[in-house]
Amino acid sequence: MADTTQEHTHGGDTAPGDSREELLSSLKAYVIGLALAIILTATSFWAAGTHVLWQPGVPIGLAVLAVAQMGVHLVFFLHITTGPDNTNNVLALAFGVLIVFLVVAGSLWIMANLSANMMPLEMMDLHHQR
Amino acid sequence: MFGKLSWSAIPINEPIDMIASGLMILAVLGVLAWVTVKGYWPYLWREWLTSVDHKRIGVMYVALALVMLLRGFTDAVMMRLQQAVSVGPDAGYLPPEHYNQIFSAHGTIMIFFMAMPFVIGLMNFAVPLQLGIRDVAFPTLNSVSLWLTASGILLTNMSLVVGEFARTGWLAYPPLSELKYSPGVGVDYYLWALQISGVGTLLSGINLATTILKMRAPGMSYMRMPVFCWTSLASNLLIIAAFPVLTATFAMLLLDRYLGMHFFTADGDGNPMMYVNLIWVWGHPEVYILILPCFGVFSEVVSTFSGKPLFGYRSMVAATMAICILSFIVWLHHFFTMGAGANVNGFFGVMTMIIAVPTGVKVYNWLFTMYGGRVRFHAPILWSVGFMVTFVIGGMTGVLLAVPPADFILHNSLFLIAHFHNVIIGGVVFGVLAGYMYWFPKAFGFTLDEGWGKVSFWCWFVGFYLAFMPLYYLGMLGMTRRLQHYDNPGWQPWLIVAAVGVAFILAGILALIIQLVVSIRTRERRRDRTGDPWQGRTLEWSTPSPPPAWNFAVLPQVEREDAYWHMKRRAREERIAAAEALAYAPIHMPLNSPTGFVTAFFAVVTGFALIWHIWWLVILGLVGALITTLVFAWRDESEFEIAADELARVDRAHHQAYWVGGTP
Amino acid sequence: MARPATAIALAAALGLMLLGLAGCSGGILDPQGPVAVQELTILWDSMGIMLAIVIPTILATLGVAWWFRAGNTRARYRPDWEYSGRIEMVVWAIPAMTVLLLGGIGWVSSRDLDPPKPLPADTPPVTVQVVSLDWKWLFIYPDQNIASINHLVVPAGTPVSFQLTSDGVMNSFFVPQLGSQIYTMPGMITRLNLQADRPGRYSGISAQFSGAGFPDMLFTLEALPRDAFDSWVATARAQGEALDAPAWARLTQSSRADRPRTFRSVMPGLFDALANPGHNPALPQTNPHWPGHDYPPLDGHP
Amino acid sequence: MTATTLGGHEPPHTHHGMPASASAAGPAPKRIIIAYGFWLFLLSDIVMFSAFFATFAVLGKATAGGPTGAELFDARNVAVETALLLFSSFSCGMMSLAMDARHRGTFYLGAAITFILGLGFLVLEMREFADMVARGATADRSAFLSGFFTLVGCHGAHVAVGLLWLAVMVAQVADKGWRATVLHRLMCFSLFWHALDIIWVALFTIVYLMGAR
Ligand code: HEA
Ligand code: HEA
Ligand code: CUA
Ligand SMILES: [Cu+2]
Repeated sequence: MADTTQEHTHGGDTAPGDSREELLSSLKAYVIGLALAIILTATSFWAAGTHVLWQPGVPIGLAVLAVAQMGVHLVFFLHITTGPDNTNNVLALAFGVLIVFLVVAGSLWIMANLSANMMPLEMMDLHHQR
Repeated sequence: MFGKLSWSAIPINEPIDMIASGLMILAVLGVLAWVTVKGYWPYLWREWLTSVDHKRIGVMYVALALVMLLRGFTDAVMMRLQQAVSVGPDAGYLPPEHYNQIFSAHGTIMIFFMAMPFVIGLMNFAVPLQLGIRDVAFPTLNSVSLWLTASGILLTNMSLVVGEFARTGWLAYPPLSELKYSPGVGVDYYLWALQISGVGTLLSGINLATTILKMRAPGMSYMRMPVFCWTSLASNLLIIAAFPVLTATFAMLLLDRYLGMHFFTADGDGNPMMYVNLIWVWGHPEVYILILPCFGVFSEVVSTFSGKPLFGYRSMVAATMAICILSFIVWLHHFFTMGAGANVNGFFGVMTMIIAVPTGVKVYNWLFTMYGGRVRFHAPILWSVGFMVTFVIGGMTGVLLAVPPADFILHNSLFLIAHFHNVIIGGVVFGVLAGYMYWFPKAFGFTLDEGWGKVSFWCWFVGFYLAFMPLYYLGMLGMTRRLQHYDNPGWQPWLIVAAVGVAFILAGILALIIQLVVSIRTRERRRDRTGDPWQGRTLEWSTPSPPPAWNFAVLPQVEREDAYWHMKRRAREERIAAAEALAYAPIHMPLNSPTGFVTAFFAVVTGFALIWHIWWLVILGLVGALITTLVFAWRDESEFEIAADELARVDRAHHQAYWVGGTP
Repeated sequence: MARPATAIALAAALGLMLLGLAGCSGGILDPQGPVAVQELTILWDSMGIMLAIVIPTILATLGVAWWFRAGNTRARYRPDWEYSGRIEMVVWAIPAMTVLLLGGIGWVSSRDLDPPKPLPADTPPVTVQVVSLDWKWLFIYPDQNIASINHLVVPAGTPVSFQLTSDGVMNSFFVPQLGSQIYTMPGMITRLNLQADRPGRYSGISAQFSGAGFPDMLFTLEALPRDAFDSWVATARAQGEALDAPAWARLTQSSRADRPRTFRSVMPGLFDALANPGHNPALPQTNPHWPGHDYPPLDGHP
Repeated sequence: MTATTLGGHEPPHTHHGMPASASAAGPAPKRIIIAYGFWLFLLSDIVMFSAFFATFAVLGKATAGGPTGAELFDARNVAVETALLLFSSFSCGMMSLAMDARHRGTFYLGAAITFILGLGFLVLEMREFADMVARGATADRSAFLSGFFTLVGCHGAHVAVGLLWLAVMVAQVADKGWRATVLHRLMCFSLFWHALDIIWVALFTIVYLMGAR
């Protein structure tokens, strides 16, 4: 159990969260990540509160900012990259993201469709005249 | 003090209930007494209850599943008998409140507590052996998973004695399952039992997926993995992706019931359709979680008994992964009739049908595996051929249900019941039984009786067709599911045929039990000394039967797929010499741990207390669970060493038996 | 050795199916309206397409297993034959082509037989509002201002436009001989269009389990010639109780196997209130709609 | 047949010295296995959250006449919460670096900062909840509020578990030092903590920013 440092040096594989760089450069990664995250968060809050933007576009913008920020966290904090030694981690992540997408998008599509079909009468007639 | 619990929770005045629960309690007490008298407790505790050996855990999963098969089957027999006689109002011997519990319990038990433990047990047993490694990734966690499943089973069966079970069908659609319409504890039993066992299943999925992705014998690249490992991987990925959705869905229903929230209620702006949507997000992948490992079993069995490699290995892998992903894009086919628009229905219908393509590829590849082979008709391959014939019919009716307008007239009819029993019995049950007969000698060191195995197969096979083909027709006559009684006397003859079919199945089950008893009694004769009774192709057959705790004294070096087959092709002498020359190094194996058992104990206590609203006991149970976790989280040493001498002795003995004494 | 018993079982199964077809009585096998006829046709067509490859598959499975049994010395053993690009192509292509065909049928028919889609007809449809209760069916005729329990009377040869909701739990409205079923759900309105071609009595059921009285949630759909329908309406208007608030309160009590009966009038807005209960404080608060879905303004078309 | 290793690859002593890459050289080292397993667990957790998110999105406007998001949410409070969690993610990163360097002092400091920031987050969230309840916006008021409290509360519960876990880990480092088992657990903890921050990003965007519109 003593030779723990050696555990880092296996050539083939990395664990999620492993940073392979030297200490200093990974410190740099954290700092860059933090800075980016702050910028993105601030932009999100500003966009949500301001009136200078075209309002219908704001949710889309917020979604993009959130996705970007998640990416920042993954790359700079969790050290998930596309390097060959990271393949398995990235594949698992891709699988997870795919499932999340299918579950959320599928549910929203289905539920929106169901509900649009089930509006009370007066509205429904109008709806179907269109 | 005791929440909702009082003496009236025990169904004294319901004779059938009382007899059933009385018998069950007697059986349990009997077993406990027998174990005590024989003084088996220390042995059981040491070797089984606290075991973290994946093989033992696999065996215990299968044992649980077999017991639950009996329980689920009892329910099935009661339903078939009821429907055989219940023509006309108030007919039959089961009142509605009882009948409704029975089909709900049957569905729940069969899916969650029979089929799931059975396939998880087989995967646990076989996957590490096939991968050429010594255990799964997280052995102690594996034990926790097992015992959490057992907790769910215990809670479900407790509902028979104390209180009631859900009367809502196995998926408990709201608003029927909301407090307003189901004020009793039945739905709570259902929810907590499944929440607890669901956590176990999820952990087990993570465990096995990690094992397959990160722990293979040297040289075993993905494309050299046995197909069973591939299908297990797909199945476990589906567990990881689907079970969290089930947990969330049930959590929301629980919050509705316990804290008066309004997720799925009819009032407070809740939306019951969301529950239906979410439960099928889990529910459809679930049926592939069950069937995929069985596809793997058939692949192993067909190839082994045909004496040929699996035909189209790469196609099989591609088809498996295609089914894995596709299964997440079809769930709406379970509610075509809930009123979605034509495009949504059409899209999900077409996606569903597409699954027939990879599944069909599998069927044809099994067929071509037999083609050019030398098919030895042992019991496992009988199940496999029986499966191929039966499953294509069930698959076909499934595809029929995927055509939305056809589903509009078949949904929830007995046609649907026939469809899924056709794929589940013809696919999952035949599959797990094939796996059971295939790997039994590996697990216990002696083969099962062939004759009784075949009798069992034929009874099941004929019984299945008799029991379920009439249901297809009844469905077309307009008979819907979950009917405690019916008015149409024209249906009765078919229902009687179905009941006769169940009698055949019963004979098949008896034959299974006889097979087990006979085989145990004659086990000395049927010892498998070579470790390779079927002329196997994959690495599990290279170990002695039963394998030592460490499986492989030295990890095998894999050079191609069907690893063991190719190893065996080399000269014997070379291997005996090799075994003598091998350098054995000591290895580390995980220590036994009571963590799983203790966790399960607290899970049952907490679950029971929650069901009956005994809040102080809830707190007690949770604190106990927390302490268990902390203690577990504090431990340091979880392994012990096995000396090289010991490894060498066992391993060389096996080599001798195989290459000198045995008859490979 | 695998063959005889398998063959017997299969023959028995097929025999059963055929026997059934010969004596078809009721159910979806005896369709009595345009929707049911089309749906049954789709069912048989799809089944036929699939049987065309499923039956050969079954036969081939049995044949191959039998011919290549270990005891057959005439069968050639090829222990290393594990791949053939040509065969792989064929085994992917056959199911793919079948699914392409079926998928096309599924897609087109799903649009064609969409339950809310009005049926083509010369006569304007009759509107019926369906409410599932514990455990009975209430049919409201908004244009005639009458209602009935467990007995649905419609004119034959005329399309019926259903609007369906539930007072409590989910059910599924289904008249097997007329086709398409659809769920009824609290606070929501589903829609369905059916037609009975000929006068007759057809049994109707709930196809979605709804609790203890579920097996008794039966109703009769009676299709009458137009004039008989009109006189039924007239009789219903003239007799029986009115469906007012007290009668409604009584109806919502659970009961089983209610005897069919009619109401001479219906309190205004009952159905809408059920489907959109915000309107009626006497009814439970529910709101079904796609939350956040903005209704089109009542006065204008966007 | 184990003897095939003859002449071929000969795995050395097994315990930690297992050969590196999973496919070519046999099972991956323990550290990798543990991290990977935990990674899969996190993915499953995120899938669970996705079901709550989907439900919240569907029920977001189902207020049953009760209070709406726009009336209830306080963007400033959320901004502070976000900042606390983000900085705690950063300090958790510092903690990992200290761990890699086997530098106890820095490690304790990082852990303490992480803990305090996390606790601050929780306190703010509790205050927000209490405030809403006081205004009659309880979880049983409407489907929207059920969805809100469940989704946000589930994240909060995760944070609470994380704090407990962190405390235990600090105690373990103090008691046991840099043992392999302790390092493995710390590695999982930091994955967990970063994942919670990722979920929070989705959460403040969908629930608070979009939900208040
Ligand atoms: C894995 C799933 C599974 C399995 C195997 C079965 C098996 C059977 N089912 Fe099941 N059934 C369901 C899942 C399953 N069912 C579900 C999900 C429902 C829906 C519930 C609902 O409506 O909510 C349902 C509903 C259902 C109904 C209700 C229909 C209705 O709604 O009207 C009926 C009616 O008879 C029925 C019958 C049977 C019969 C006769 C069997 C038989 O084939 C029984 C087979 C017996 C066994 C599988 C056990 C045999 C083996 C052993 C005992 C091993 C012993 C061996 C040793 C010791 C070595 N089922
Ligand atoms: C192990 C379980 C299992 C499996 C494997 C399947 C497999 C399939 N199922 Fe089934 N299904 C269930 C278990 C299962 N199902 C259960 C439990 C329910 C009901 C739950 C409830 O309501 O209680 C259900 C319900 C169900 C429905 C809902 C019906 C309704 O509620 O109205 C539908 C509809 O599309 C469906 C379709 C399919 C299809 C298309 C497949 C396909 O995967 C089948 C693919 C296989 C083949 C097609 C055969 C082999 C292929 C060939 C030989 C190639 C050539 C063939 C063709 C091209 C057609 N299933
Ligand atoms: Cu169901 Cu709208
Ligand atoms: Cu499905």
